[in-house]
Amino acid sequence: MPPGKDALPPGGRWARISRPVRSKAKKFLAWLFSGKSEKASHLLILPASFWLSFFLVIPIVLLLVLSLAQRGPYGTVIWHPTLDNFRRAFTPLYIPIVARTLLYCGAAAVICLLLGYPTAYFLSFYAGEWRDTFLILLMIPFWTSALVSIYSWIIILGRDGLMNSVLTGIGLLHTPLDVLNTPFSVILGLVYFYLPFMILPLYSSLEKIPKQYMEASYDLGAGAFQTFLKVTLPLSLPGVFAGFILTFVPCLGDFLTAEFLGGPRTYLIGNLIENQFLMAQDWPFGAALTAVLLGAMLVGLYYYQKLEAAEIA
Amino acid sequence: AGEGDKHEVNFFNWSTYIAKDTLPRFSLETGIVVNYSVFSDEEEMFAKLRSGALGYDLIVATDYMIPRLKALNLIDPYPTGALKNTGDIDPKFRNTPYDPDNAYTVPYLWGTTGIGFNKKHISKRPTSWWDLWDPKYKGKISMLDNARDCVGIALLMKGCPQTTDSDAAFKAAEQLLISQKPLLKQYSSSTYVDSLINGEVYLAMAWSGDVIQAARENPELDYVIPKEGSYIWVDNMCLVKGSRHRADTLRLVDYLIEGKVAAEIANFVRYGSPNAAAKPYLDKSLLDDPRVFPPPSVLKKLQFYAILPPDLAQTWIDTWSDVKAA
Amino acid sequence: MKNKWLSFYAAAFYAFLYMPLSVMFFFSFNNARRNVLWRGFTFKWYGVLLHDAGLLGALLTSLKIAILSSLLASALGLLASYALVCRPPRFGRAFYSSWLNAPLLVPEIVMGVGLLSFFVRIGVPLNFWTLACAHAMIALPYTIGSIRARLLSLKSSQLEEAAMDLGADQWEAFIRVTLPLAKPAIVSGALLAFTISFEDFVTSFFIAGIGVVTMPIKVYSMMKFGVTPEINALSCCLLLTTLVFLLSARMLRRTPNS
Amino acid sequence: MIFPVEPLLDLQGLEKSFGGTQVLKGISLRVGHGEFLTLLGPSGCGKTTTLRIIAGFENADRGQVLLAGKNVTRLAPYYRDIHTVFQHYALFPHYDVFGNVAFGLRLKKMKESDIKERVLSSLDLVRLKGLENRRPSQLSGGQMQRVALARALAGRPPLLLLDEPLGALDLKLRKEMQLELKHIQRRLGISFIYVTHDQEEAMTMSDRVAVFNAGRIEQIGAPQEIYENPKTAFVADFIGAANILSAEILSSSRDSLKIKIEGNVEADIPAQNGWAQASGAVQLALRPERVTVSADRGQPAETGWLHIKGALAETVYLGNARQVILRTSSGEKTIVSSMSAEAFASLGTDIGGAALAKFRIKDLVLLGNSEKNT
Amino acid sequence: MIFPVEPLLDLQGLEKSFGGTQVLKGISLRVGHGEFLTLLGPSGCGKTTTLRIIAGFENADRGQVLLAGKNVTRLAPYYRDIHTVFQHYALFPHYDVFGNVAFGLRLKKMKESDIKERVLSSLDLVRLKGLENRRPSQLSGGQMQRVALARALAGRPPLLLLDEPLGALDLKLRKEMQLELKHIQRRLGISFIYVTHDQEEAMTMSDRVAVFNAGRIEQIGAPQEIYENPKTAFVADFIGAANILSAEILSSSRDSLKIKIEGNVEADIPAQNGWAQASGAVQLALRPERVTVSADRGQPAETGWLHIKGALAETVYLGNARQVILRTSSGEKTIVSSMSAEAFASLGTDIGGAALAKFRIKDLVLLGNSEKNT
Ligand SMILES: Nc1ncnc2c1ncn2[C@@H]1O[C@H](COP(=O)(O)OP(=O)(O)OP(=O)(O)O)[C@@H](O)[C@H]1O
Ligand SMILES: Nc1ncnc2c1ncn2[C@@H]1O[C@H](COP(=O)(O)OP(=O)(O)OP(=O)(O)O)[C@@H](O)[C@H]1O
Ligand SMILES: [Mg+2]
Ligand SMILES: [Mg+2]
Repeated sequence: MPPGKDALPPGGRWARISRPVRSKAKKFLAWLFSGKSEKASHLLILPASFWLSFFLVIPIVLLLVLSLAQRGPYGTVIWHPTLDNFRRAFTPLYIPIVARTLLYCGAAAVICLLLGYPTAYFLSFYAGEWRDTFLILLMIPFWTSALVSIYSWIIILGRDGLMNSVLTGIGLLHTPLDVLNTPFSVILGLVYFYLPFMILPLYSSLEKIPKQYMEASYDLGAGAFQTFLKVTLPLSLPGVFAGFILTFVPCLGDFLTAEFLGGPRTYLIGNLIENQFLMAQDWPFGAALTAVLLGAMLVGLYYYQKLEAAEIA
Repeated sequence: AGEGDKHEVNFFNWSTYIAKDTLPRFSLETGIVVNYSVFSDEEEMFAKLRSGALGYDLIVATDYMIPRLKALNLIDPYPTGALKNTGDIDPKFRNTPYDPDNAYTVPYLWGTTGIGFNKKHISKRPTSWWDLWDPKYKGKISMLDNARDCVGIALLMKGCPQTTDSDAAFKAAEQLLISQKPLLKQYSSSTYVDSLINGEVYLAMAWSGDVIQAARENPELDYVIPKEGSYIWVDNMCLVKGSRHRADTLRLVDYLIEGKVAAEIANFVRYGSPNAAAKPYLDKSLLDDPRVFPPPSVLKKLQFYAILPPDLAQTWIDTWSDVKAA
Repeated sequence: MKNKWLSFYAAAFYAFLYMPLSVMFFFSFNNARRNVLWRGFTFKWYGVLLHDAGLLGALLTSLKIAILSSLLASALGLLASYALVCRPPRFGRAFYSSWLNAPLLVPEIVMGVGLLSFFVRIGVPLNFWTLACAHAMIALPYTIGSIRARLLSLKSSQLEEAAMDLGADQWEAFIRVTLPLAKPAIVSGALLAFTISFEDFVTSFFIAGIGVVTMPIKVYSMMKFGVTPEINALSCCLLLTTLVFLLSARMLRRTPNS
Repeated sequence: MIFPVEPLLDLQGLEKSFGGTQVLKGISLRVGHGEFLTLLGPSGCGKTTTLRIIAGFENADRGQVLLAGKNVTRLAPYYRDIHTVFQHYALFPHYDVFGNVAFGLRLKKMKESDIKERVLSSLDLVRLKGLENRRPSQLSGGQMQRVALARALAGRPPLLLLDEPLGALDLKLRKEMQLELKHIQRRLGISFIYVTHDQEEAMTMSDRVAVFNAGRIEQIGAPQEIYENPKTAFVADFIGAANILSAEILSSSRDSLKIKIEGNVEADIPAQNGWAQASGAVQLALRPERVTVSADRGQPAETGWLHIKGALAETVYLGNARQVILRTSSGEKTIVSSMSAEAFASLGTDIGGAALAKFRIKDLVLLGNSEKNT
Repeated sequence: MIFPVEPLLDLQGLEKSFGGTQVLKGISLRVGHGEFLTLLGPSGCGKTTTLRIIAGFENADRGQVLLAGKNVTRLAPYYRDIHTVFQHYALFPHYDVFGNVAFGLRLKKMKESDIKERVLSSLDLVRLKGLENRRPSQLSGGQMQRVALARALAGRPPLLLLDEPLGALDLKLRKEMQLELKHIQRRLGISFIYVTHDQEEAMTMSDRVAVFNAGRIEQIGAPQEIYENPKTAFVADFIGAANILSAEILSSSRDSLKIKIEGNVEADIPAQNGWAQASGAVQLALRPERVTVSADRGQPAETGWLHIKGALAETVYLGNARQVILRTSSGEKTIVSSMSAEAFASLGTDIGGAALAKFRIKDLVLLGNSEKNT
């Protein structure tokens, strides 16, 4: 077959199998990002890993070692290995606190889910071109210090605050409700502060779902609600779990909310730990409590990670 | 240390626990820069110091902290004769139980623990600590969130000496406090004043200055020292160990206890000044206010916090922790 | 496609989200130091704000730290998630993806105390930078989460291969193709990081060095003697500027389309 | 096709625009019971949109959809018992094959036993028995396709919509599935509306074909009718290959007319149906397989035949046939012929050589102009 | 094809497994300069994998890739002077058309002026001039396809890999692009390796076709050769339609042998090449267009022809031809014939009627067995 007019001389141009010379640095970068060798990909994760081990693990370990020590006078620490702190952590005295914490945080997470899901749904399917804006609007309220929002909530929830005056105003109530410093206000606070961490994962898993699935379901006779129940919801479960973890876990450690919006009977694990490190000056015990909490959370995280893996696969 | 040469002092204190232009004036006069760092809670401040935060030169700490600070070796004694104006300090505040030989502390401001209340909601002035246990005010009562005030008062109400070490006494105190919990709105050492103002709370175990300061803008608020008596507490200036600016720090302390300056501070934050030389410069209103400077009759019912042996101090804290957890 | 009820709900939801902020806004005109009761209207707090070097300084510090830490977190997160998604290591992949989420688990107080004693022990002076680094660590899981999702969807398209086919080595492919395409996710991740750093109090308090006063530290410390409406005023200014900036940016983006 | 009884589906003047651009410009068609109708057309001509309007996923801007005489134009998709086989199957990843097929039935609150029975029979229909418990991700393209079909059939809808169901399969598999689909449709007597842009598919499977072009139906009729009497150049060209010749009508009498093809060949043509009205410049379609090219030895054309002279330009090997391309003497036109191996063998000239294209006059098809598409 | 000079590309026994399953089972082939080679095969047979190994995206487990004699088996893709046109184009959404085409050139650090000149000429080549500033999202399928091509050509590689570049286009557009691709390839004299699973495409475009089956090359050769002498039943059936007849060799002499087809028709066959070694049961391929079906009036077969008796089972209208299916008397076999309209007209019987399939003996192709695919 005769080569055309502007054809290339066969073989001739092989002088230039183009191998632009690359500097050592570039060669290294290329290797690093190639993932060809196991080393490279570990090396890419190394900075993050280093960061975590340096700023998180070592400090925590230092602290956890404390949990084996003993408390001395005036909150000094005596290096005399013992498990007393752990025994103490499991005394019945704290069972109600643990139960309460699980209850509040669970409730908060669930409410976040209930409130957040429709919003995430809206964002992923109906927000259209305004989607990004809405997403950012989700973040902005948290650029004002939490305390300011807390004060606002105090003003809203207070005995003669907005909520009561409105409710009484429209005649729903005769006597104003005392909601401040009650479980209600604490859970409300938790919900408010952790909502975005529920919505974002929900959103990202919802908007991955192809519209076709829903159309197929409509087509087979499922109404909007059944479609949601049988198709959309199941397909968004990874997001649901992720969101649940991302709200529930931080709630466990939270103590400011309970401190400002809570009452004498809304004492949570977070407060207990904080109290050991501050007022009670009993760091070993605080550390022990932390260790227990971390252990418990690690289990949760394990499932979170498994779900993520499932999502990737 | 290169930094040491710079003339500056790192002052660690409550925010706005000092008059507005005190420090600027000091810097102007001496050319010493004062870095005013703030904490929201003494316990946090203490935790921060004990885990080794470096660089602070001067802190303000309440009396009950002093033993801890000493025990953990976080503060230095004042060099003898380093301060000119210590003479002006009211003898009442010298040789206190927590610092018998005035080595570690220079009193900054003082106040009392009592009952703050909102006249609008309370028909008759509360007179006794027992009013804080009055079921009439269920859900309208707030208590300070710390061991020494609550446990201390509870002991006092049970008629036990502060220094008691009988378990029975502490049990009793604990029971007393726990029995109060159902009546309580909150434990709080900071936002209780807000609660008083907006009527969330009618009665609150309170610190004199907080209430009086707030009363300036909400005349409904008032403060009493119950008839059973109460405690005096003192905030003190202490030298942080390993401070690099000792000389400058001492100058600052000396400056802060000059009568004029001390008075200015007291006038601003509405606490009592332990400084005799300050009397002339104090506002009339403040000076005449029995809530700030109680009449002798009341004064004799007031006591300093005793300095407790470590294990006893621990018992207080444990008692309190159990109350909170209950 | 529209859905009346859902849109209505969303509106209500955002109303709920912004209710405290609107209260904050009104009470920034409250003529009282203790900002819990309405005591009449005034502009004075905005005036006070303008001259309050301390508070503005705190704001500036917070902004600087937030920006720095979000940049750090995004950079680290980008590398890590790129490795995890596009070049998954054979070993320890499951480990990594839980390991990188670890910061979510640690109560802040523990983080604060632990970090502080650690820094002290190794003799690192506490300052601006240590704080920024710590914040970057706290925010890392969020940036990774955000970026990883995007990379996953990019991976299926053969764009990187196309680039290499045209003579780009992996690094060039990453820089010229993957990075620009992952930008939206990186930005939103950075936004999260920014938020987290900007509102963090507990950790910040402990590892803030001398004279490093962030907004939250400042605000919390005002509690004892009353959080004045000045704070509201400041927050409002911040809020409004961001909103204005955001909307104008949107408008700009919109004009070329139409 | 005449409708003794009312048609199953009756589309009346559907119009639809997406953001300014009008995608459907008045689609009207009727589908009989048990009919296999194919919507054929180039990409972007509005086939899928039409289908989505019938299924109820889109609302027409104008026009009506009548289903068995009932007006369902505004009815939600889940109230219409029409089922769809989607191009990319849209199988629910979180159900196994059984769950997918049973999906619609469960909604109908059928007894589990009946459901099981029905599902298995449907799977049997598409020859997938035994895979009930597989996940969609564990299926090959052809299998997914079958599951999608079984799912749509399980509800025994009177009307099935299929949007390029075979588009993603490779040729061999596609040919197989074509036959299967056809047989299933015959077996169940369900009406199919089948979207494709593969004209061969359309030809072999359909009872009728509707040729779409830019939002309009250019022609609708039985495959043979469309192939042999295309109404417009577009149809002629889209359905199988066609040579489009330009011609001029010189004179026309009652029973014949004289035309000039490509400006040099003159011919008398018996006035068939349609020709009478024609006048002036017209277009003629000529199928390649109706043209034979042979060396030009100046031989005269037999009666009923025409010759167009030119030079042999190119020959392409097609396997089952030879494509021979002739460039007319005037040069600006090429005529494509597809010849059997034998005929090609006796071509008797090679590239560049003088040749002529022979064809019967009756094989010329007069074309109308397709309506202006704005 | 003989290689006077060294071949441009030389694959030697490539093997590749993905997680246990072996996808390539020893692929060896050579591509000459300026040659158009097509890899043809059903889905999943390893075409893409082969291509990816050539491009360097995958590493072969065994075997070598020689590029102009140089061993590049382990060379990174960006060092190989080969460009690829991806099935889904893989255009960079964040660059405009110009940026996409210039991508590779910029990496080569060419002067901007040269780049501009080169980009424009490439765009010109694919008839896209004027669209430089469009974004990929603003292009139609065909246009994106062209951009991808221009981008790959801009670097003037000696070898271009195309993985089903036309798979996503509709039939008409596909046919157009086929011609264009072919012409561009001729113009530039670049070698193409072209992956498709559409045998028609392969036939019309390629210089040579390599038929893949389950990780092996079943046959490689010019389209005509493959079509007319398929080596295996798989090839015969995959390249165009084919009737596969089973036969038995009864006796064979030096110059002819006696066979029995489908258990009832006996015939003497001149021993052509390949036939000599054959013995026992064999398979024969017969092209539908080489078979004519006509009413069975007991007429005898002319010499050189064979008849297979049966009944007319079905006729399918294909437009350019008629498909006529005959069921043999024994009943378990069908023979497909594709006939011209004329031949069909003179069929002289209808469905169910006795008919016979006529074909020339020389049109029978003896098939070997394809190697066992483990
Ligand atoms: N939701 C939509 N928004 C905007 N334009 C659309 C939408 N759906 C379809 N279109 C446009 O309408 C025209 C017709 O689309 P449609 O999918 O009906 O064509 P089609 O005949 O199905 O083409 P194909 O054979 O490629 O599927 C196309 O130009 C498409 O761009
Ligand atoms: N990265 C991979 N991991 C695992 N299996 C793979 C991978 N790539 C390809 N395969 C498998 O290898 C086999 C051959 O794949 P390949 O893409 O080469 O086939 P193909 O001939 O290109 O098919 P198609 O015509 O559908 O593109 C398929 O069975 C496929 O499932
Ligand atoms: Mg379509
Ligand atoms: Mg492929």
